[in-house]
Amino acid sequence: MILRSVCVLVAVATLAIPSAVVAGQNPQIPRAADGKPDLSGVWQAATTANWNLLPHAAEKDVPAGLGVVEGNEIPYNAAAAAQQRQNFANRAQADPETRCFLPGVPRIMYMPFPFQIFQTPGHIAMAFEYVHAVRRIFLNTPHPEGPIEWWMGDSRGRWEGDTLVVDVVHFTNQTWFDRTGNFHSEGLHVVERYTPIGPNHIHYEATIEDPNVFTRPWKISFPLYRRLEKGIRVLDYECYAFGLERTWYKPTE
Amino acid sequence: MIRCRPFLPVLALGSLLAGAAVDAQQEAPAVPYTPPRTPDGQPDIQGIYNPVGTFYNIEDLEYQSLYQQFKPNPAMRGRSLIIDPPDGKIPFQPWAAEKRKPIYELHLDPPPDWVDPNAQCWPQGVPRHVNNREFEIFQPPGHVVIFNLAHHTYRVIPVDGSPHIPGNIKLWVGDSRGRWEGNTLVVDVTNNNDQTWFDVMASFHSDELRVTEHFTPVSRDRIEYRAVMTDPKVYTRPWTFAIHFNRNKEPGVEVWEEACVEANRKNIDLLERPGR
Amino acid sequence: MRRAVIIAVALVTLGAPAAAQSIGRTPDGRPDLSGIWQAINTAGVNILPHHAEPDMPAGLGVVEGNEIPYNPSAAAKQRENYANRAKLDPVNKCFLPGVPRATYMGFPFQIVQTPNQVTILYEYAHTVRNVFMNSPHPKGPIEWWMGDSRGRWEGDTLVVDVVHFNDQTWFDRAGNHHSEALHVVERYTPIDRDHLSYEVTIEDPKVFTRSWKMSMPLYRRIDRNMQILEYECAAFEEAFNLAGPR
Amino acid sequence: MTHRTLGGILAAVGVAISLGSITVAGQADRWIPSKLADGQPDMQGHWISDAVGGAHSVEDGRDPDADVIQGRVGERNPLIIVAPPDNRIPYTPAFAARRQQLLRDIFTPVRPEHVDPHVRALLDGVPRNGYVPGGMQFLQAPRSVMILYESNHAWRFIPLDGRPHAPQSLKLFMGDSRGRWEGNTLVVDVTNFNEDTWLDSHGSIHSDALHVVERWTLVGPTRIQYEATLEDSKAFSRPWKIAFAVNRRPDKAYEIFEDSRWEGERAVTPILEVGRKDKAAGVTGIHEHKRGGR
Repeated sequence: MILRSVCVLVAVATLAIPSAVVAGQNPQIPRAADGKPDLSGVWQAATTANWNLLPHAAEKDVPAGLGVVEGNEIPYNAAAAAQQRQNFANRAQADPETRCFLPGVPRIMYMPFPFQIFQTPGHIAMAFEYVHAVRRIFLNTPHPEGPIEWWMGDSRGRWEGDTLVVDVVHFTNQTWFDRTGNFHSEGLHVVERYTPIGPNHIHYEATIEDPNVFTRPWKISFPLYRRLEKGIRVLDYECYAFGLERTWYKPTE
Repeated sequence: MIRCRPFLPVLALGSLLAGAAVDAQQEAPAVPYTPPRTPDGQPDIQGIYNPVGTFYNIEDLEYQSLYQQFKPNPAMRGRSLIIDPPDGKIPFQPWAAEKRKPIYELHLDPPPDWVDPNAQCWPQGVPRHVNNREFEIFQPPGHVVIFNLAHHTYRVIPVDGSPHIPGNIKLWVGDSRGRWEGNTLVVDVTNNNDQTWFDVMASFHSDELRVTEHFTPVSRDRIEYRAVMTDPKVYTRPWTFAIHFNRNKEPGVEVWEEACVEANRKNIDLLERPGR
Repeated sequence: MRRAVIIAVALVTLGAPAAAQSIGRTPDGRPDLSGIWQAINTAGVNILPHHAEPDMPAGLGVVEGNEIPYNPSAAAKQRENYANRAKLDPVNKCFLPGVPRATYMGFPFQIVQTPNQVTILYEYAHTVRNVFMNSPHPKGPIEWWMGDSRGRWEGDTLVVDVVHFNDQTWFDRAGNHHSEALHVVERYTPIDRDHLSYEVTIEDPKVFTRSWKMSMPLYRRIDRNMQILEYECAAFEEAFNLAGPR
Repeated sequence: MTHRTLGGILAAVGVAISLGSITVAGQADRWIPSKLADGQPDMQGHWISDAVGGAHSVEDGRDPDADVIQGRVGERNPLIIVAPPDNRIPYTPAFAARRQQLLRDIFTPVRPEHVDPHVRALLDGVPRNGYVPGGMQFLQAPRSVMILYESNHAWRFIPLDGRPHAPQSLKLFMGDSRGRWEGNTLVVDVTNFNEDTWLDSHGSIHSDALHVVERWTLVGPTRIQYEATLEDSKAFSRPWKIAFAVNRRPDKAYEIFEDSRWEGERAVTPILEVGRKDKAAGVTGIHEHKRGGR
């Protein structure tokens, strides 16, 4: 009888844990069947980094932002700094986003659109609302041999404790980091770290390396928010098709 | 050499279709197949598949090639991927048949407004999404996700009993909600926009299109696929389209990025218009 | 056995009001709503379900039942507003956005809470609302852009009654509108430490045939060093040109 | 009446000033303000600055000629600049020249930036928001002070928790405020200004290097002594100071009502029309007025 009552207690205590832990410093992280943190769900960044990674005042249709770059500085080499200034001057035409191109990594992570993470033990996929971009993150496998130039790069992941670490290479030199012309070459190497900090937040960090463009690696970080709206799903934003709609279906009058 | 897969729809399609249609009409194995289960209990049909069909002309398999590779195959004359109605034709309402006729006739050299939407890198819609190029079925808990090699398009199919989104939101690949009936995945697709075709032949529909799909695995490496199209604005009756998918058994194969808008010069010109 | 059950029940009781335990509280025992919040949705584009347009992402909508019960003439006005929205939307002229639009414009806002006054500071156009607790609305007629807000606590919910609006603001960029008879009741309920449930009841007998509701979660902005900045859009040349001559 | 008028606000200012002046300086030392739960001296309530006229010209106060026109002869018009002793902003040569040009442009304005940002319904910035017409409310939440200005529904949130300023490259109209208490004095360090605000209507400009240190000292139940040091390595040759009293509004039930400034802005277009016409007609001149402060 004593044994049985203990079992009841344990069961109840387990049920009660989530509410108690949420308030403390050791937040409950949802876990997948294999014991890894479960990152699946619909997420979105709330930063203004897509307009400018660095601190910036507001402009028309551009909210001000504190920036997401550690140290508030991007360590361009001299030639690259000049290129960035030129990009900035020509940004209305030159930003690949104005052509609705795939935005690359890490930019896709802070586009102001939701995305959904799907997770199985060997394979994590991300489906983005913005131009139906996808990222496939294969775990514990090597990058295919290059040279390869992909808009979204090639992502390979591994778990370090509760952090999903994703190594991304094989980029084009065609994508920018933001609308102010911050850029990279095809030598870009991104290491992302996804660390759940509670049931509804992921701390996202990316280390950016590109010896052709930067004098040293640099870091960005920001939280990802789980979208909690009822029935939330990723919709579509097929921006290259805007304004090109056809009227095939209309009955002739 | 750069190992990215170029956007070459014409060539890729040509090679894919060689002999494809013959396979399309073969009978499925008679022995019932029970797939293994995923950790959340779904029949596991994950893998990379190639559709055995055509998105050139779903009504007439004599014409299997595109554009400059045009080679009619008289052996397939009169055969169709449409199994209902029995004549294998899309049951267009008269006005719609009229509207389609000139686009159909000019498809080899279409004026800009009559170019196949898919050739403009627009998402394929359903069922063309699985009647196109190689695709991957991925089954994370509660979902079936389909990634298509072509244009990196994807479909998310919740199989958790969740309801459709509000009806007035129209999407390029619609809103899919699935359920498992035995080993068959049944998907109800609503919220389709009116911008996609089922093939190159102006086989259009309205935004009232509803598609009911059946994915039935009949062996480890083969899925039979049926789709019933209902659209009271455009068709006189529902019609059914049938193809099957063969597993890509190449060890370690992955579906890799294929950019479309980004790599297609013609489309870039189309994008040069006022406003973002 | 019986004792065990009693203990178990006690634990369940402790564990049950999950939100109530995990939310912060002020010294007077009220939920502490202070902090920087933001709606992460597309209600600012259109409070109803909508597909994407340039710079306007698609959204599932925030209106209960996905329908706004306009009377016929108000429905016609909405269509006209929509057709001319680039020119007519008061937000394109940088005007104060009204309530509840200020909540879901896509900019963060900060709640500063004291026992007698809850003040909401919005980044967009340095909009501010003072919610006076347990006091009556001043006598009208008054027409303010942001209305007059009076609050009270109902359990853990901050209920804000807002009247004295003008007829110049919209609910979204899609031309959904109201008259000066608008009456808004907002309900801010903590879900947990980092999320509020925001529910709004809208009433306006001149425009709607019945009252209707919208709801959405609000997210605490936990970004490092988060603070409210400025979106002083009256300073943008374009706003100036759009607004004048008047 | 559906809108409170500026006249009403000014009348209230008058009442507050006469009451505020009762406070005797000697009482300040003995007076101990009550403390809030987090230990802050309680400065909550509604206040009005005594610096009427400062908004017109920090250096000169209101123009006596304008006072005649506006029927304000005999009203207080204190100077708020207390250092340097000549009551002049110590502009660097470059900024003195820039300001001189601005005073000409104010005379014949052809571009919006030739018009006082206050008239253009922009935020007034710091410290100007403290001496434009209209009062202010202090609200104190734990480890923070908030100032709600009546004018143009401007506000400042001042964290007291020791957090660092926002990155320097980020420029704001109201700047970035960080506060701390030194006894009964709230010291606020304000940085991150943009160049778009003026310190008064007389074109007293500053650069984006402006750094303001404000000292709000509670000297009695109804009075705050305000002092601000302004330094700006680009615009000023040395730091300078303004000071004025801020008095508690006697009406305890007072509430700040909405001041929707931009929504009702109708002045700038005609000002520019006249300016452009004058400029086209070859009119030149400089914005100036008599020294009225005392």
